[in-house]
Amino acid sequence: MNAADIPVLSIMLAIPVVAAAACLFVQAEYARIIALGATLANLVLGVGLWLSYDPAGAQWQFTEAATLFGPIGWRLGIDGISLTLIMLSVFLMPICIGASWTSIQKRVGEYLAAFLLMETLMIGVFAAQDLLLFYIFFEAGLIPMYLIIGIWGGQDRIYASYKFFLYTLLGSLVMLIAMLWMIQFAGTADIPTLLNTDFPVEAQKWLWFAFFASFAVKMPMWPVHTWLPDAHVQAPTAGSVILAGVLLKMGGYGFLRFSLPMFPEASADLIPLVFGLSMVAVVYTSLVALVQQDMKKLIAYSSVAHMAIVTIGLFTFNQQGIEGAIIVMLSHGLVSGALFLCVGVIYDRLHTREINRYGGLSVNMPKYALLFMLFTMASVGLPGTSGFVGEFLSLAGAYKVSTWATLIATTGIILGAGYMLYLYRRIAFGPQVNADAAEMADINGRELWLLAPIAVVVLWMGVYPETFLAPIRRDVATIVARVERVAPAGDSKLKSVDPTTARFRVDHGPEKNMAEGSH
Amino acid sequence: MIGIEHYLVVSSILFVMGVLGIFLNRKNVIIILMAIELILLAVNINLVAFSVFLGDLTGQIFAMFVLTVAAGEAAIGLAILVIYFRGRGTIAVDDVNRMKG
Amino acid sequence: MIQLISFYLFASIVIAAAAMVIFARNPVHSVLWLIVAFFNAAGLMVLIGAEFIAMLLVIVYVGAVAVLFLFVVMMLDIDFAELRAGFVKNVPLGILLAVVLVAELVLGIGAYQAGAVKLGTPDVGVATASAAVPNIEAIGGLLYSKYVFLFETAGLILLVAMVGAIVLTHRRSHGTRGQNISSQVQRRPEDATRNVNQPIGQGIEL
Amino acid sequence: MELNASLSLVRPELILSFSALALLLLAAWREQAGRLVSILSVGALVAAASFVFAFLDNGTNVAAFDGLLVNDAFGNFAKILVYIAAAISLIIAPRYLEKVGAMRAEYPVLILLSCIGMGVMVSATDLISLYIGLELQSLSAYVLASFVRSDERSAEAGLKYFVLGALASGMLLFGASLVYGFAGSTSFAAIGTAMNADVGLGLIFGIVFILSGLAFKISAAPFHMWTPDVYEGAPTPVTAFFASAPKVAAIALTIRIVLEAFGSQILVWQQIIIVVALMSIIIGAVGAIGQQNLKRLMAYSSINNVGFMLVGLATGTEQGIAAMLVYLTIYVAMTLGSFVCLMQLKDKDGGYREDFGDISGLSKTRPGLAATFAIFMFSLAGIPPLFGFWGKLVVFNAAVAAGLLPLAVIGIAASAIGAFYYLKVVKVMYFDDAVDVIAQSDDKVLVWTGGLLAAANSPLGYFAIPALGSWTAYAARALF
Amino acid sequence: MTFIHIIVFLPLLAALVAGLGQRFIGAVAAKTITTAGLFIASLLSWPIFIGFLSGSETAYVQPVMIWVQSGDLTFDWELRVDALTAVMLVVITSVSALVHLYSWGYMEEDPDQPRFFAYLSLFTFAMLMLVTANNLVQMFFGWEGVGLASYLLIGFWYKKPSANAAAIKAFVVNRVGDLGFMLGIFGVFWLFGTVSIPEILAAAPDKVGSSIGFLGLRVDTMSLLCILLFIGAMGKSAQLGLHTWLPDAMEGPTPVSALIHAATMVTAGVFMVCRLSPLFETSQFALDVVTIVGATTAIFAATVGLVQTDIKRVIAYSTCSQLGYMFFAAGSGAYGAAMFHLFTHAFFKALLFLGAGSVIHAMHHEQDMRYYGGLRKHIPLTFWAMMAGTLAITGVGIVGVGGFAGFYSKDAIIEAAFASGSTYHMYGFGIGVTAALLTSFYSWRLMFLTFFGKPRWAQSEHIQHAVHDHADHNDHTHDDAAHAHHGHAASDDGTAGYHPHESPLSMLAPLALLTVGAVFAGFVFHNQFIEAEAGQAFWANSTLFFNEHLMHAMHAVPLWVKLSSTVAMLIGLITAYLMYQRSDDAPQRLATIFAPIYRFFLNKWYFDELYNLLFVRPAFWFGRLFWKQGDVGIIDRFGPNGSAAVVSFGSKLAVRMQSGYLYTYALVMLLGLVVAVSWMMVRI
Repeated sequence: MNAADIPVLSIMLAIPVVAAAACLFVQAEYARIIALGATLANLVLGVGLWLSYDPAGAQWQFTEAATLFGPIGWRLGIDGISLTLIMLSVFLMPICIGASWTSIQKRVGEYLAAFLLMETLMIGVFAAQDLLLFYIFFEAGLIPMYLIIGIWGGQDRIYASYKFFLYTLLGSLVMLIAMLWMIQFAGTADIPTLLNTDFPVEAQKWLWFAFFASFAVKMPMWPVHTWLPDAHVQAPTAGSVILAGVLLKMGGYGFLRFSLPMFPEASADLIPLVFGLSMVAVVYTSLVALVQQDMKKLIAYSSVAHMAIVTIGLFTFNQQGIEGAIIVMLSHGLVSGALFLCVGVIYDRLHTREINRYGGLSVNMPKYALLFMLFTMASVGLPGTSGFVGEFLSLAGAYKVSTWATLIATTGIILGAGYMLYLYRRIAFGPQVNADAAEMADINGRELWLLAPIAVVVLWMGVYPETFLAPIRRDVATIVARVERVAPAGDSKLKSVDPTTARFRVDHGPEKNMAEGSH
Repeated sequence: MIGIEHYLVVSSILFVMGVLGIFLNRKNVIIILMAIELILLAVNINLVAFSVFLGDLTGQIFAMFVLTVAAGEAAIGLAILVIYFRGRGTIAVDDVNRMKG
Repeated sequence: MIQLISFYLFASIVIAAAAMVIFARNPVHSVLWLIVAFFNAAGLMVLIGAEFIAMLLVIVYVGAVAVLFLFVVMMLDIDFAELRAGFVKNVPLGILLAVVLVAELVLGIGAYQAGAVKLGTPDVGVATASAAVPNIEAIGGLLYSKYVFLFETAGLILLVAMVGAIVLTHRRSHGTRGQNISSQVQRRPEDATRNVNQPIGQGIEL
Repeated sequence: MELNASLSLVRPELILSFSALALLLLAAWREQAGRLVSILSVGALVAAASFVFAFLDNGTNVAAFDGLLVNDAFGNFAKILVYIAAAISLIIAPRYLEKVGAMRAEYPVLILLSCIGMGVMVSATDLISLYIGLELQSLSAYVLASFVRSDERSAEAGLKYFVLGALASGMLLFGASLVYGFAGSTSFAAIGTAMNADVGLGLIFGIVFILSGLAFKISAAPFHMWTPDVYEGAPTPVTAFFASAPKVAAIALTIRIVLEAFGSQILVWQQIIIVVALMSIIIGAVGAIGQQNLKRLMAYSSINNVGFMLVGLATGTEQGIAAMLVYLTIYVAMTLGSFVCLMQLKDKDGGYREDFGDISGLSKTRPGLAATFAIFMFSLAGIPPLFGFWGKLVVFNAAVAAGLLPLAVIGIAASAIGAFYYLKVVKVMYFDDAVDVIAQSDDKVLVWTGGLLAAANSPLGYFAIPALGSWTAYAARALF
Repeated sequence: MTFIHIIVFLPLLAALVAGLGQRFIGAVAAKTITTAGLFIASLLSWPIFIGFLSGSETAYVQPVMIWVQSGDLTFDWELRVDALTAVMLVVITSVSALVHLYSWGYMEEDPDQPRFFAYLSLFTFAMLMLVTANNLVQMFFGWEGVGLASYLLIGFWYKKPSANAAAIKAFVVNRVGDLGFMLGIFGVFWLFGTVSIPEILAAAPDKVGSSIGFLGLRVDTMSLLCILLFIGAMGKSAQLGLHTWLPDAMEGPTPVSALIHAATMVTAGVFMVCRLSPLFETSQFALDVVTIVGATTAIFAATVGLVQTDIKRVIAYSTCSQLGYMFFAAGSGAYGAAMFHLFTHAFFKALLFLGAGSVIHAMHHEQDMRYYGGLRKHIPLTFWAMMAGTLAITGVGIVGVGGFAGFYSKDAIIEAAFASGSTYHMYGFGIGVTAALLTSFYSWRLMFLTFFGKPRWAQSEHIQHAVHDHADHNDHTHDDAAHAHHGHAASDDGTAGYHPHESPLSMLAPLALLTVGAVFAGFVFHNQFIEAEAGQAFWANSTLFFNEHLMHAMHAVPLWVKLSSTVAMLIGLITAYLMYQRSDDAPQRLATIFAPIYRFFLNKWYFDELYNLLFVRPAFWFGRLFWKQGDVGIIDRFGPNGSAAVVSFGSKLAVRMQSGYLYTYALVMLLGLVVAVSWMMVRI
């Protein structure tokens, strides 16, 4: 059997399901091992997928097709963009399992089963090549997440879980109608075919809005972001990690996979909307993050700001912007996941998320402080970390479209530094005012093993992002080529020599004679 | 011969009176059952009138079935009324609201 | 002319009686008004030549249904004084709706003007009435040919009514004990008596 | 047509009729025959269904009794569904009825008789057969609703059901009389022909009256008012039956009369159906939110679901009807499953519980039951990957294909409201503190039935899509 | 692997080993590794520098690794070595090595020494990446990297709230500048399609005179790009407006101030302008802006420096002021002079800081000069080193003969400003001279207050603390554990019984080496940096635009111009002498007479207050507003909660409709029927 014939994606989808079923029926300690084993197995498969992915090969690789479900085609396949996001998912999953190893003590089997199902659904979203299959995976994620927040969440978990569920459900239902229309129009639900279908321009706009309703909520974009802080705050640590790490990326993936290539004209027309909302989001949520007293809420708001950079990057219609947006997604997946883990580490010890209850942790938790610092810096987009590459590329792309958007989005970098460092300062620096916080032990081996791999990847992505750019390059180029015909001209139009309107008069070139007047 | 429109007017009025009987009454369920009979009577007048004016017997067959069913309906309605009365000791329509909301 | 007078007589009595059915305070009166209404409706039917249905109406309704009503009214031990007809608070709305509905029906069907009602064209077939065959015979013929299945099904409906009425209202009387002859016959002494050889001084356990 | 030939086309009804009569005799002859009669009734239903099954993908429509009935794929599909639903209602009932002291042989017999009526309903092609079928079903249902005569709520349910049902029958009949008069015939085919011509208000009123009467039977808003009260009051197995089989029959009947008799007057009935569909979706969803009683909740849920099904009817297309039938099938599985779960809510003293407060924290004390129930709830909410999603999908797909985009958008947006109360059930079971009033289920039948239905609603159900798709397609094609 | 690889990456390696491996290798090993690494790097740097001086080296680029390739945007990790880099290499590695060494003594009692040394080395690495960058993004990497190191080092004593606040301020204010830098890079990329420095510089002249859209305006292309990039430089180099972080950065340990906030990082802005000088040359407007900002900063910082009492703050403002010099040199086109001043400034300012550190070390971390006095006798070696530094910064020298380092570089700047003939050259010249006067004044003021007169440290809390509380080291509330000496017998000579001791050798050796630099750097290197022919030859190996004509013109300025700075220096010296040596109350009297001006200077022109009012408080206010009123008050209220309320209202309505009464139900049915019938009537 040829290696290419093995249905890797189906196997990756199946492993967690089987493991989830097993988890339901065994004792907690075995369930943990099963879950960890399954996620690690998927990680191994994912790495294999990555290694055997040929960036120069066919656009869709590892394709599978079966007609088990009538009109819902079991068609799977990945391109580079999917590949990176699948890698993100399978990479974060074992970490999530590890993060819940001791902190979850009630209904462990069900908890792990929910997470394993999440994994299947996440991989499915990124691997589906059938519109309906995509939708099923996309939407199905609501159920396990609802349960995760609702059962293992914090005080206000019920409000948060409802908000999460209904917000995102409402958004995607409208998208479903649009999908059905598209399937009617194109006569197929095959995503690769749809990617090259030219929908009528007048229909594109409302199709675009229908998809936008779903992805904007998922992203989340201002002003439909308010579910996110609640969901994050109430979710258990690993839930926040998955939520921030992967679920939010589904919105960006959706824009990239559907909105841009399928409705290029509408996308181009609505750039002002997207940019406008994103600009508001960057400033607005950054300022809100600044005044938060709850660690998770702060990070949640920062996620909104970061995702706004993603939307700006995606709608630049150029290679840098889109590649940058993808890298921001990956980076944010890792970094915010890691930040939530960091919160989880101290939450497990003190059982509060209130920032003021901590302080001076650098003294008693130096290793923790170091890692936390690294992720803080990655979050503010320090060069050398993953955050920078993505933000830089997306903003560089954005400059080609709108200087205003670039300027405002770049202010997010200032504000980001403000709120993240302010957070770090209040937690890790300063005097140890709270005795119980001062007694907390430094991270143990398990926690180190959760955070260290992320740290490595964050730096790797910052220093040598080629690993991550190589697989997506061709696919982004395909999208860019697809939208090229409507690519915005941008507002920094160059006029070669225009002395009448030139704002600043230029007298001298470099060749000017400086000698005059010196005697 | 009297025009069909006369019959239709009579049956319409009878039908509406039957309906009125159902929801204007708040004291006695039996009246409601009788109102139902009025409705069916209206229907029968209609059917018979149409049947005759169409020169088609189907309407009368239909009316016969309606009669049959009406008899059965009355029996069952009264039976239910009886057990209701046994349980509650009243047949006031106002009291038939244990379940609501 | 006599037909017209009879029609108006019957029709107005039917409507008046129907009104009395609804508004009568005493349910017994209501039943009686119902009987009046049926009789006059039968009259209306006779007027246009549907004798069989008219008779059926009288026999089935007056003879069975109305009596059943009366029976139940009398059987239920209802305090008639309490049953003064009261009306719900939505009466104006209800009346308004009723008036609107009547108006619409009359207007819509075109029954407000003579000869304007446009009836459909009936199928020419087994059910076509012919002057040669009496009404009752024609109906009977149809009932036992084309409609035989539905006729039987209607029988099932009556069966349901019967079974339903029994299953709902039939009470097994717990106060009395029926005689089970076979068990009496089959009863043996050893089933009924017990020999006890009680040690002395320990009393008797009953 | 020869009588014999006609009779051979109504074999399922004949089987059921003779079974019902025989079982009635058996019940009269043997006391305490409830269970036995139940089992035999299920057998009768299975036998009837097996007769129908062979004709599922029969492409020919054969008229029986001079056009009173028809034997076609549509009717057969509906019959299968009705029989299966009725059989399940019978299977789950005995222990419950024994517990409330109402397990009598008349129960299965009435269900069988009701099934005959439903069989006539779904294959009726004449207003008279429609009426007879409907009444046979309804009268049985009235009796069943008040079957637990010792229970006041049951009697009240029966009374309300009866009075309003009779009113609805009256409306339907009045409409039927008008249609008869202005079309000149009671046969659907002839009415359909008459509808092609320039129709007057008389016929249109007829359509409106008939649709109103049918809307009552399928509990579509604003003719739904009886549903919550009757569902709450009737014994739970009976409610399960009401929510499944008669609904299937009434909807099939509605589809047939709308398409075969009123088909060409699409402008008239489509508007009504659209409004009724949206009202049902919204009222069902909104009304359900305020409920504390789970049976009432299921009643509103059924109103809500009927709204979704009517979206399929509103399209008036073959695809829409097929979608509706798919939805109907899935709905039957979902709703029966939910009732099976409800029937397992027995407290430690053996009393049946049906309030939200009683299932609080159920997932901790009865994880299996809670999980099963949750599957049905998510499925009813139409959340993928549960099978309920597929039903919504095909229905809205049909609406989109027919160009009814506003309907589709509003309908699907309202389904998010619907999701709210299904989530509430899950929330109460999973998120709230355990009250531990529900005892372990001692009824293996219920556990297994629930499990099987849950499996059907789980993603495993998707494997049934091809078969279901082709059957419903055949069924829908029979009407066009 | 070439020397340049080793120079750049050895500090990184050392930092990683020291930082992450400290638990395994111990503090001493960590310190040794980092210090040794820097000395090796320094030793390897000098040959490169000398090679360029002698003309034996030519510019080259060493690739390291690809970094980002995204469409037509490509930037890799590369090490560019040219004359400009070489100057920076020696400055960075030498000062850093000396600071490492110095820290052995200064940080002796700090428990976190490995961390400190790791940060220092990390900083050095980032700075080296900055100066070796061949593309703007790598420069930005270094730029932010030094920012990070600066943040970490300012906040090194993280228990001190003031240190944390200063660290955050430094980072955030720098980010404001980075905003401009980033926009500049984006603009450059948009315009030239590349971020490679040589390619940009080559392509820039073609765009002269063109205009470009920006924020809806239409502006001159090159001016826009230059100014955006310059905003970045302003942030890093603490120019007026974005300077507020620098004085606060003195919260960090003194070696940090010497390395980062005097010698290297803050000069990155100057370096950037020089690196991109051909680009700046395409826009006179930009150059004018650079001149004005630089000159204004020079005078502003000098005025504030006049009245500060914290020894480190005085030097910090001095740094700020000197950076202003460098900028207006660059703005005048004298990039060589700017780099020369950068070079000499590195030595004497590092010297001054380390000397101040030595004083502080001796004075038990008392930093207020009002509590110093007469230290000349106690710490003579430090005194002489500081004296050398002061002579260098004030530019002592004789025209035509020679002088200390600052004499060459500062005079060159003032002359260049005069000679440049640009629109604002006289502004620059006038300010240059005035600032020289002020520089002289505050530098000598510092010297007089610290080393001359009578001891005044009896009132110092730090000193009293050291004297009375020495028994209880561990409870020392001051976070700096580097205790020094403890006095014994109380006396009434103003010493409170405390007798400062000279610093250890590890601190004095760097002072000595830097003294050499401060004394001779100007004399030795001025030829290659600023003289027309030699300079042309030297700078030809770099991207620096060396304006040979200007350098010729500079020499031809009138004698009074050449003398003006010396005169200004002397006036400053004399005034300081009169005020702080001859009279006891002159400063107080002046302060009362010119109270408003005094307060204005003392409060640093109220920049902090203004920014607090304009940015910080509104940010929090808006944050709360958006959160409480926006998210909670509007979005949630009308969005999810609002819909929920509507739905639950609808639900209540529906439930109430469901009254349980038969007649209601019948009525509703009738209503439905009538509405439908009426609709049909109306419709048809």
